[in-house]
Amino acid sequence: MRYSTKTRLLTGSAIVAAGCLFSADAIAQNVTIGMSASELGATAYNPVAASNLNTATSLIFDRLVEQDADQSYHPHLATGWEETPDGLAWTFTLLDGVTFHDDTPFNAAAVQSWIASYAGTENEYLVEAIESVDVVDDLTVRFNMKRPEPNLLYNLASAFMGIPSPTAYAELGTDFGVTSAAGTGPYALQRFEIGLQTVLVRNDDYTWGSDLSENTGPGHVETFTFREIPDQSTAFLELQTGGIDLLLGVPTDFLPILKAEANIQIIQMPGTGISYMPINVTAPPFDDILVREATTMAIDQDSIVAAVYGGVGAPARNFLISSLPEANVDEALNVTYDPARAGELLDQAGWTMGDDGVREKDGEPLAVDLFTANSTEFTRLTQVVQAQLAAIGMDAAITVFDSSTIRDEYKRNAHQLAVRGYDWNNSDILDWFFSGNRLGYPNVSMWEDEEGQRLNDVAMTESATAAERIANFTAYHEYVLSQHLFVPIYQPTQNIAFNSEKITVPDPVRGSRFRQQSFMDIQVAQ
Amino acid sequence: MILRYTFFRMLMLIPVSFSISVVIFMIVYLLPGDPIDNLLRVGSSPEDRAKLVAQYGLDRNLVVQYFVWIGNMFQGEFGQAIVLRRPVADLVAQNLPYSLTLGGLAFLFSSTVGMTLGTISAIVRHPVLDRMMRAFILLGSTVPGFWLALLLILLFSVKLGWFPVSGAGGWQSLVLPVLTIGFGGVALVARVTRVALMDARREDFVTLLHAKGLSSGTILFRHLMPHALLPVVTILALRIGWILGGAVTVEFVFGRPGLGSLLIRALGQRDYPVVQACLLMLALAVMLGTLIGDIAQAAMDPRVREKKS
Amino acid sequence: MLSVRDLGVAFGSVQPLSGVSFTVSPGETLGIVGESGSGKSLTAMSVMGLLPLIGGRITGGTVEFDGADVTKLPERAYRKLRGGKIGLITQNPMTSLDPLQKIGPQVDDVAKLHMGMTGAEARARTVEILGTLRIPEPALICDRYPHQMSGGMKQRIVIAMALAADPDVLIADEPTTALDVTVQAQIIRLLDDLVKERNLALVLITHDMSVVAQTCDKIVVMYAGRAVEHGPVEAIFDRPRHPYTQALIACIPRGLDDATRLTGIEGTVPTVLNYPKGCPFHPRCPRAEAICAVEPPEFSVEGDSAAACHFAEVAHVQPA
Amino acid sequence: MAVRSLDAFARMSIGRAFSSGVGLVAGGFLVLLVLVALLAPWIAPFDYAAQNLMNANAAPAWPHLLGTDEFGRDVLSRVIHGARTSLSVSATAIAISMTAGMALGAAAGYFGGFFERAVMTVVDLTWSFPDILIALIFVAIIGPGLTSTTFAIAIAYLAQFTRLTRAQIVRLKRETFIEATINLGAKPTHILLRHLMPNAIAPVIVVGMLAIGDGIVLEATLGFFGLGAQPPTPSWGAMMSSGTAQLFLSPWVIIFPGVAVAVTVIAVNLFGDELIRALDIRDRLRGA
Repeated sequence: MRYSTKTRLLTGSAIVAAGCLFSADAIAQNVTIGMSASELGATAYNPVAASNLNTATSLIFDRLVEQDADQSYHPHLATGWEETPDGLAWTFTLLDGVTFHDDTPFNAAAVQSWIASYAGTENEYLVEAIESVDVVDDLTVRFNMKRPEPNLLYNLASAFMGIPSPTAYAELGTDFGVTSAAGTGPYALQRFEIGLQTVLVRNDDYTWGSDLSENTGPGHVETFTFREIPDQSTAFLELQTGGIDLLLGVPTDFLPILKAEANIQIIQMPGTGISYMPINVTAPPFDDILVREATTMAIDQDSIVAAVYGGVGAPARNFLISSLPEANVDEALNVTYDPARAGELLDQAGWTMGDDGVREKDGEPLAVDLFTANSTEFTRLTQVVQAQLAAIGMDAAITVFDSSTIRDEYKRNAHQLAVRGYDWNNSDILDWFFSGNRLGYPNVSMWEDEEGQRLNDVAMTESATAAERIANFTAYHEYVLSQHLFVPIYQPTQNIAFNSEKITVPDPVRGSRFRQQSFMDIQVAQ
Repeated sequence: MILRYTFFRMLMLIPVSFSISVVIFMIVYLLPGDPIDNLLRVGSSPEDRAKLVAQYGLDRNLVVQYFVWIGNMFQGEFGQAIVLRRPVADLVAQNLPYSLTLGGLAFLFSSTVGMTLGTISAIVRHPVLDRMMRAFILLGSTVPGFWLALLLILLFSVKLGWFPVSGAGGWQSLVLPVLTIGFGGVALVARVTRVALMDARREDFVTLLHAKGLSSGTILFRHLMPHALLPVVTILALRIGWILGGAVTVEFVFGRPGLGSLLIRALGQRDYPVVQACLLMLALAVMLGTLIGDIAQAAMDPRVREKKS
Repeated sequence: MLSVRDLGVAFGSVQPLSGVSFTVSPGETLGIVGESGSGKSLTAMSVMGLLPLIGGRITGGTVEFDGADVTKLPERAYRKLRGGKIGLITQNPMTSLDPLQKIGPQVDDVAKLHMGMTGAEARARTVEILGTLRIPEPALICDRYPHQMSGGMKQRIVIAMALAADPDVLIADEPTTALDVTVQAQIIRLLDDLVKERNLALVLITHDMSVVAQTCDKIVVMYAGRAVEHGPVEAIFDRPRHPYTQALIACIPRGLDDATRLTGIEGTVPTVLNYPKGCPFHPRCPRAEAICAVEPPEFSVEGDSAAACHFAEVAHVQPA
Repeated sequence: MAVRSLDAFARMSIGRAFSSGVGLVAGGFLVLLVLVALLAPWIAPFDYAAQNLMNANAAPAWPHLLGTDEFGRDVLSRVIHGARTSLSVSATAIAISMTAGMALGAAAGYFGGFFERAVMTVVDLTWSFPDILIALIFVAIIGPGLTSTTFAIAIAYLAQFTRLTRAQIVRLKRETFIEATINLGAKPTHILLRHLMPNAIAPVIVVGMLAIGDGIVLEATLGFFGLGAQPPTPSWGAMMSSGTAQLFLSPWVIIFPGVAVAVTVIAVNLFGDELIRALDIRDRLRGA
């Protein structure tokens, strides 16, 4: 009697103690992430159909292959792959024992129906070169190609090629990724409040992490809450005051302050995009290539990097991030700051300096419109650009639009100059922004050129090998540069800041972006 | 009596709701830009466009569109958000609780605190207190809401670290938004209560109440308060819609979800069905507010009951 | 019963009332007359102890009720007097009742408060009093709101409230001014009857000399915050000695022709802020001499009446 | 006190409003502010648009008395020029709103009938919506910028003036001297312009004066949303739109324009209150 009472007591206290531990853990085991401004506003966790995906997507879905920061490809759900010498067939072997969150198996059939589901979607271009998919056996698939596609692995590693459960995808239809989602990733979608937050809960069955993570088993952290904070500076304050534990995409100008905080650590990764100023070639005075060239010389990239971004990041000299081989163009074509030469060119074009510091031609002042979108960090940069344009005698009037209206303005061809940016680490971005098929938006430069289109087609569809593709895109890139269609300004870094009292984050970060592979290694600090 | 009044008052809502719905429907057509453009894949053909336009019924005659729309609204069918690609009802359902919580708390806060302060300042005639009260009322009705919000963040979040900077998690995140909206509300309600009480006090019948030998307390609570409440209730009722819609600034600064921020977002994206639904909800709140205010007035004031029914 | 002696009232540094004295006994009606602004209503408020309500205070003199000075009475004790021993009837019946409450409860209050009655008892009493005031269907009236009733009816309700606790003194401040002529007469007759039936002491404040002549036993004439003449009503009307009293009497219409009423006194009543020095009436007085502008006149007593005029001795010789 | 003409209104009320202590201080401040706004280019110590990125976010100190913003621009100069934007936008907007509102309200009040009901239904509708919401929708319709901000503010307050004017006209129409004029067969325009409007105008002008304060706040809020003045034009609201982080980096960028708005609006309100007192029209303002 006595003995059993004692045991009960002991057990009771153990339960109490465990309860305390558990609840303390439960609080600690949630890590809150602030999304970066560029990834706000995703409407669905649907890699196949959505045009906007955020970092949380990479935790819900795995990809066949992963790309590291050095552009090398690593196996993930595909353990290996082989391309035929003519480039017309790719064979992938798949990882065994992988299941989706809805407990259906991941296998060759799943891959087959997944690729097919891209037909008719915004992201169809990713699989456009694939003619058909054969199921060789349960864990082997073969992609039969229409043409060689050296960019296939890049596409497969992109966020838009996360693999959803075919069963759930068919069942949920347009609700997939909205009400619920199923992938094979280390975390499952628990709750998605659009525009507000996404809660992910750990997939305890997960044992198939890629070799980009230390941890290939279930994640260390129980739940991740991804918050969408529209105002970057609010997000910054949230990190400082402990409202979030990790902030993806810290605005560069906040870095010095965060660096001074003892409990905040910063990870800087190479950027995957540039900020630039497209020039509308159809809008006078920019139909004159001399004026365009002068404009490209008006922007002082180095001082912008130094003063606006505190020396973080790099000046942009052409349209591609410098880690891409296609960014190595003829040095003469790279854009550099040269206000004197800009002045000469403008004089040559007939725009002479007026008394009030604004150039004139036939009594008309050199006054132009400079657009930007309000939901981004560009308003600040735009004002500096405005001041620098003023220095060469160009009077630019800023209008700040919401992102939807500014797109309408582009489509209406109502713009002259704009400050914007993109985030893409592949040279096919040139096609996106300069193809004559997409005038207005995204071809904000409104550039339609026979030679350009020819070079574009060659680069996009006629490259048989990676080397050929590089050469073709470099040629296209150089031609684009020679036409002075835009002014490259800045290559930002990806800045990730976290609260080191709350969590530990892998160092160095692998992969081209801070996503699944890095989240796998995040731990709650003791 | 009061039922009769309510019935007639509600009858009057029919033409008003009709004009509101027409105005809201028209606003959307005045908006520049086109949600279909947002939906279209880059490089789509005009045929793709026409298909989408037809899918959303935007190719029909405006009057037909209006009646289809209003018919759907009556069935609680808000339609599908074009850009956000989900049922508008879901979006409203997701955002409305946030609006109601914030609005409700701000409403409670401003009415209770405002009426208390107003009453105190009307009965305690202390020159210093009076001056402080007037200064507070002046500040409350003039300081821009967003600026107050920023200052509160600076003090309570950044310097003191008491409340979160933004978001909508837990009661802590409600404190500063409620204070921000409440501050103006408290000032307004306090001012109206104060003026109403002081006006009521000057009424002739109050002399007679004193002459009957009633105590000041009885007079205040049984006779003056009901009089003071008449204008206060009107103001409070009007504020229901005002708080819900006017919260947009506060929602913006604190990064909170809600009807206001949903509306702003949808305006930006030209998401017609969402804009219409949000405006309709807000208009509904405004109408409900005035309705409640009028009925409350009628319940409290026999003169109103008779004049209008 | 009620005796006011040398009453003075101030608002801040302004002294709108000084040196007012009068006495009323049960069954007696005292009239206080004067143009508006002469301090009649203020006198009523002072007696009711309601000066603090309008920001004033008593600066001198006494208000004796049943032989005890009540000016120093604490508010709680004063409340027992108000409505209990002294009833007040105010000027404007249209605004004298709380528009948000039914008639019944407003009258019931008084009996509940001062006679310790329960709700039902008080209602019974209310109905009874309304009945004695010749209000038809008193039980139904109790469920009405003030705005549903005529002015005369409302004034009867106000009188009922004043009578509900069987007071000894009734102060009626211009009870008929806001009513039309026929109703005026009814109300005055009603008050007159009440004084006789209930042995009330009535203080009737009015600007209407003809009302005073009909109903009052005694009279106090006020001008610019002072009593200028007082005495039995017959004496005053027979031989008014103060020029102001004479002028007031001269203004009484001598027929039904309303136009005669318009023959008023020249000039205007001085406001509190510019009370003249000396005799306050001298700027308007047909008989003023140098001394009047310098020296305030003393009361000159003659029989039961007294007049504050330097020339009171000779004044009554002049034809009215 | 009945105001029989606009002249009398101007003569009596303005002078009287200034004559009280509070009125003098508030009115004096406003006069000063208008002068500052008018003379901004000569008073401002620096060019409001001149950037100096090497001296960004500098704390208040000589020569930048109120510090510099994220572009190294002088905050004091921007506040001074901002007064220009804020005051002119608000005053223009209210002038438009008042004129349109008086016309609508007078017509509705004078002619009555279906026209009145139609106008008042729409007016009551907008009146019960928050001003910021109306302005935001309007700016969404015609796009951002100072012109659209001006019209947005004008629209947001139109209801207020229409209601007030109509209430005045309806009240005046019942007065005997107007009835007499109408009975004498005067033309409606004559009655409206010669008899009704001059008598109705005083409360409308006072409310307009107060509404300028509201207009400044609304302009600031739209500016804060980034929808008002476009860079580099300074307006008090737009100066604060750089976001909450400025609170941490350089709070003066947010605090000083906000103080400018608050103090100005307080002065407008105090002076307006004095005007109401001087004109003794509090009761006439209540009805509307």
